Amino acid sequence: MSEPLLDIRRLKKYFPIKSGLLNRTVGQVKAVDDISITIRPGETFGLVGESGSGKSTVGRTAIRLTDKTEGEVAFKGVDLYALPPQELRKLRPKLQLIFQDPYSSLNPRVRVGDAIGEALLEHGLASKDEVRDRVLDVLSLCGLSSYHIDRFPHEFSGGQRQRIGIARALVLNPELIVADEPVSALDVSIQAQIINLFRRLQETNGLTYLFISHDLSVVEHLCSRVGVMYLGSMAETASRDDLFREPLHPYTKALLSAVPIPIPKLKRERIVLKGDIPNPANPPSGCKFHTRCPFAVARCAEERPEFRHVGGERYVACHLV
Amino acid sequence: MSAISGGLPAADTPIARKESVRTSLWALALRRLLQNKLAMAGGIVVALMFAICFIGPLFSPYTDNKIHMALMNKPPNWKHWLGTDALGRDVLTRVMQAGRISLTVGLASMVLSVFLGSLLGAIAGYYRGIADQIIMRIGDLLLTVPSLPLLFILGALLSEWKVPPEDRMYIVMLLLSFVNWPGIARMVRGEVLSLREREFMQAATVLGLSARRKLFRHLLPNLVPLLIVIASLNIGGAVLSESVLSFFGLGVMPPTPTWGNMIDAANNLIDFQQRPWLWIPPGFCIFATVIAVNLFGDGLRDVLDPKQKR
Amino acid sequence: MSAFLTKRLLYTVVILLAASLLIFSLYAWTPGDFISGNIKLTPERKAELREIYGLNKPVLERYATWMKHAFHGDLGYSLAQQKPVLTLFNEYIWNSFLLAAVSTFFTWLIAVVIGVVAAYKQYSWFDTLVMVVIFGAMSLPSFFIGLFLIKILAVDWKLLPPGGMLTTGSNATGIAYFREVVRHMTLPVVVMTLLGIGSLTRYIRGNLIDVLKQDYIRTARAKGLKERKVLFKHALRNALLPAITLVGFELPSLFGGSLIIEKIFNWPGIGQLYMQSFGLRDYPLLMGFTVLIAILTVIGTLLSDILYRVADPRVRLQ
Amino acid sequence: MRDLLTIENLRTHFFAPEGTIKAVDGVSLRVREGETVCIVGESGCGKSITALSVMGLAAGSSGKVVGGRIEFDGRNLLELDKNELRTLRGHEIAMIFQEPMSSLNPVLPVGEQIMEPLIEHLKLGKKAARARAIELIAQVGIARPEQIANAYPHELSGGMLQRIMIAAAISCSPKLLIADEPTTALDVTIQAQILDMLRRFKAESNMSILLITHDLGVVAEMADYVVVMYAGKVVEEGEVTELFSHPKHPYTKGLLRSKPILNHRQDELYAIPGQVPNPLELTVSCYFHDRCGQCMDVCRSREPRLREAGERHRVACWLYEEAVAYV
Repeated sequence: MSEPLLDIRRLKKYFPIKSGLLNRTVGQVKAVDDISITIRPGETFGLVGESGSGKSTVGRTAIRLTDKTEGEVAFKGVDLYALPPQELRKLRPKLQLIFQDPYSSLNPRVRVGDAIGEALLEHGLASKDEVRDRVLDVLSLCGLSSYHIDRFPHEFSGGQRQRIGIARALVLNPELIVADEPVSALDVSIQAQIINLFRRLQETNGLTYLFISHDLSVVEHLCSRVGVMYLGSMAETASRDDLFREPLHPYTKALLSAVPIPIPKLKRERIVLKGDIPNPANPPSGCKFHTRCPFAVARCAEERPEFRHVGGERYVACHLV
Repeated sequence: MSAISGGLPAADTPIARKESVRTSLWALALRRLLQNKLAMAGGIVVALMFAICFIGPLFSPYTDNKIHMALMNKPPNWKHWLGTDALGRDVLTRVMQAGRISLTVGLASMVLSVFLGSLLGAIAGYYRGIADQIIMRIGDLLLTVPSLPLLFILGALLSEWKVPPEDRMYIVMLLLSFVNWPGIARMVRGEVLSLREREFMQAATVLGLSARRKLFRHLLPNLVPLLIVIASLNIGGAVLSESVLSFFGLGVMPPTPTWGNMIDAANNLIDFQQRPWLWIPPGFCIFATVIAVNLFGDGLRDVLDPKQKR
Repeated sequence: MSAFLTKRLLYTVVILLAASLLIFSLYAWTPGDFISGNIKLTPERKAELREIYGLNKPVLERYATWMKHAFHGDLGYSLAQQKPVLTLFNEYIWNSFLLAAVSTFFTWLIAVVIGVVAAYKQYSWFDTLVMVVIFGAMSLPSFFIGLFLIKILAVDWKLLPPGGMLTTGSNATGIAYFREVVRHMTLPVVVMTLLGIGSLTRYIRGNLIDVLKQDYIRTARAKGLKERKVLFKHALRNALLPAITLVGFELPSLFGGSLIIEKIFNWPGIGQLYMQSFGLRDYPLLMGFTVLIAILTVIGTLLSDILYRVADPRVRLQ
Repeated sequence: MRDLLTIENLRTHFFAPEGTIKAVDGVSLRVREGETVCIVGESGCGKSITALSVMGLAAGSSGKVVGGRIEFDGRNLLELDKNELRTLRGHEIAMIFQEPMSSLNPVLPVGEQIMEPLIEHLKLGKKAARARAIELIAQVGIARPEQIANAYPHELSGGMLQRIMIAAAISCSPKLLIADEPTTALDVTIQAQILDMLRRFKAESNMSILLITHDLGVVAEMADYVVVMYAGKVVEEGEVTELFSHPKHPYTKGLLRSKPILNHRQDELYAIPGQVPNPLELTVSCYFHDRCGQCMDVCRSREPRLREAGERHRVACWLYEEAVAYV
């Protein structure tokens, strides 16, 4: 096994709930509650979960876009949270993020060419004369045309904007790309284009992805290893084949069985979970999933299950496994 | 949304070609503004008002400001379209000269208060923390004190400093800006706070851009539309405030004419009842200017700041 | 909610203290005072009077004294009128309130009706007309439109009295008194309504246009509700909700009178009283008035916040 | 089975300063009693506008139904006066929307919002309506219905709100329920609950459903009959098994192949190249021609008609035009 590219250890990110006379913290939303992920170079780690699972927060804390509460994030052995701001800024090009919303993540008043090229200049990765060529190269790599370079974001469709967002990250030759629901806002036919682009870029540029999505079909297609989050905790991580062939955690099972499959009259076992996702500010005791789990026993409500190694690359947090 | 070609070249940039014909948001906004009839009518009236007041007196034969006893208090006639005043001066000429002062005061105090308000508001919103607290608390304080009495007190205070009458207009500008900045600062702060949280600002952090670049290249340009709207709507308010102050003898004082202190003639019972040509024309000028500025400003708001449509 | 209230109240008190100090200092620094303006007095007598009124003490000390009295409900003694300031306020404030209350009522009534119709028929000729009139109303110089209407309606056409609250020398009572007051207040009320109507109509129209685009309006229509119900139950309620905050902001103008209008129409209100006292530099009264407005302003703001929280279920619980 | 809803050659256009947007341009479809018909397509294809046109809610300041027929239960909806159409809405035809959060009035308790159609259409008194509303809340699987009836929308989750929307929609036992992307804004586990519930209600009441979605998985689970739209037109329609197993139109084929399917992993997804054409720049042609791998000359200059291509299966594509014409 190779050296990890990104090592997230026991990461916690709590958002305070403030209230009262002096704005005292009266509670905490444990958006990320003790998560560990190891990502190796060249792999695609998929992080799935429903709303409120904290998957996006993991993505943002993993590259120190927000502060953590506890834990460690090491990028190639360097503790990101120990770096002084200037050092961190220098490291930024190596750690890129692709946003979900291709509309709000591009500055409406900056031309595409400048949006892609400015960081190159800023970090001295290219001279003024080279920038334009570098931008043109990356545009064509991302399936855009050279004449797009002088246009403004509002002249593009959602799919094209997402390509611009990818190009903006890619031009910096990053080693890790955190993609936060990059295809969720796109139509099916455009989704396929972008998914293929992600795949191709991984092959040509040797990229490593932390791919965050709620869409299990997309994750299965793209990722080599997968982690399933529920209410800030990791329920299960496994290699893709293991996870999709034989999910161990009841939540993973339910999640997989809930995904609609475009094959009519397909007979399959279905676990329809009862109830709603609990409020992350007030998660259930013990195993956070016990309120909705069809297999829950008394112990689940009392004791928080440990995230255990269960052989191979599999880890599961469930008393019943 | 597809591309629409043509339009004006926007700000030049290092990587994109300068001679580009692609449309920036600015060009789009301008095009839509040109289609707004009310706004354009307002814009034209404002422009005319400026032109008439600043160029008009050059063509008037009555600019000497001398006292002509023979011409005292003549109603409008062919020689003096708006009649003459108690000193035999041509009212039309005085209205135009007054317009110069009133418009200058309005414009200058707008520039000053928008400058102050946006600077302080932007600092408060961008740096937050202690700077924010201090600036906004002072703003709250000034907003608590009723503005008209405040202006009156300040006007009276400054009157006693024996400021030469010709310099009083500068004092009035300062006064109006002093009273106006907190409201502007509040709006700007709110906008900066919301811009800070926009995803493209996060994207700038991810790209590792410097704080300077984030502020000047990404945040401030997006603040400009709001500033333009505030500025245009603020001129009208400033012209109105100046006229009130001058009408009550606390603003710009005669012999320097302004629209406000010309209406002061109405405080004389005979002038008020018998000689409306002395005070009605400046009143209409104020009205016409302010309504035109407001229509234009509203049009600007529509094209630049669609989410704040009111 | 109670924590919110306590916090707001505390802040309100602090702001008020700071504002009153600011106002006090400004008045204190304003050159000239009531005594120096009186030419009948000898220099010795002036000094004596200053001693009596405490005008020769440092500003902060005078402020402290003033504040102490103010806490006991004593805003001082008007030097010009030789009456306690509060007594004077009580004499004049209700005249101001009468004018302000009636015009505020008409302003809201007309603004809501016109705003709703204009929003509902957005882009119609009526809407365009309303927009132009709104801008006209917002652009009126208050003193000029007052003078202009007096000139036309009172002086030239003699339809209404030019000013005051009663005809000079009148001692009408009962119905006749009432009619006389109504006749006198018509013009100032018209002007004040005209001045207030623009921004409020625009605000209501704008809010309603936004609300009418919301998904829940489409839902209401999809449920087959009558258009009247969609408009008044679903749309208007949401559109007027933010306008509730404006109610609080009306407070200073309701009780604080209008300096300009009362002056122009010679209305015996508190604003007129202020304008007279300003010329005389009657500081206790000026100070009392300005602080009164400041108090009304902060109470109004507080009231707005509370009203908004009570009215909107989305913030009610927080 | 009787036809409940027949749409013929519906055209709904929007008039923008830049030109006319033919959002719905000659759409025909039918929904039979007790049947679920899915309209599937990407954003901007006109599927939602078609549904809103049926409700009489597509026309606004800039939009207008400019032609066609919408026959519902024997009546032409486009000829009804406003009031007659209104009494049908929420009563015989009900509709639920994509964003439950914004589709409910934030200042009214949800119970009251369910009561409204009961009072309006079934003329129930307030008390009876409230009792019925509480029953309905229980029926859509929400615990503590009395309490929830008094809750405001912001106090409930998206899944709960969509249940509330459904409760209001089915309150008057409509013959047709139009559901416009009802689960798109919800999580998968919640989506499964909602779809389950819709199926149950349909089975219990013989209600027809017109389901609008972009998700082929949802289509496969819900639909009896599928209508595929592209750029304001129907390009293909057929029974769900037939359409999924034998898609004819290159667009339908592309859509089906471009979606990754759970447990059917491929290395490379098929991706339809290009993007949806600008509705302002459409010329007479097959609107899919510039993205089609089998594009012919005729596709660029003439518009294909929707032709029979099998048992209850129709397609609008020049590839099948001759074959169909000469058989």
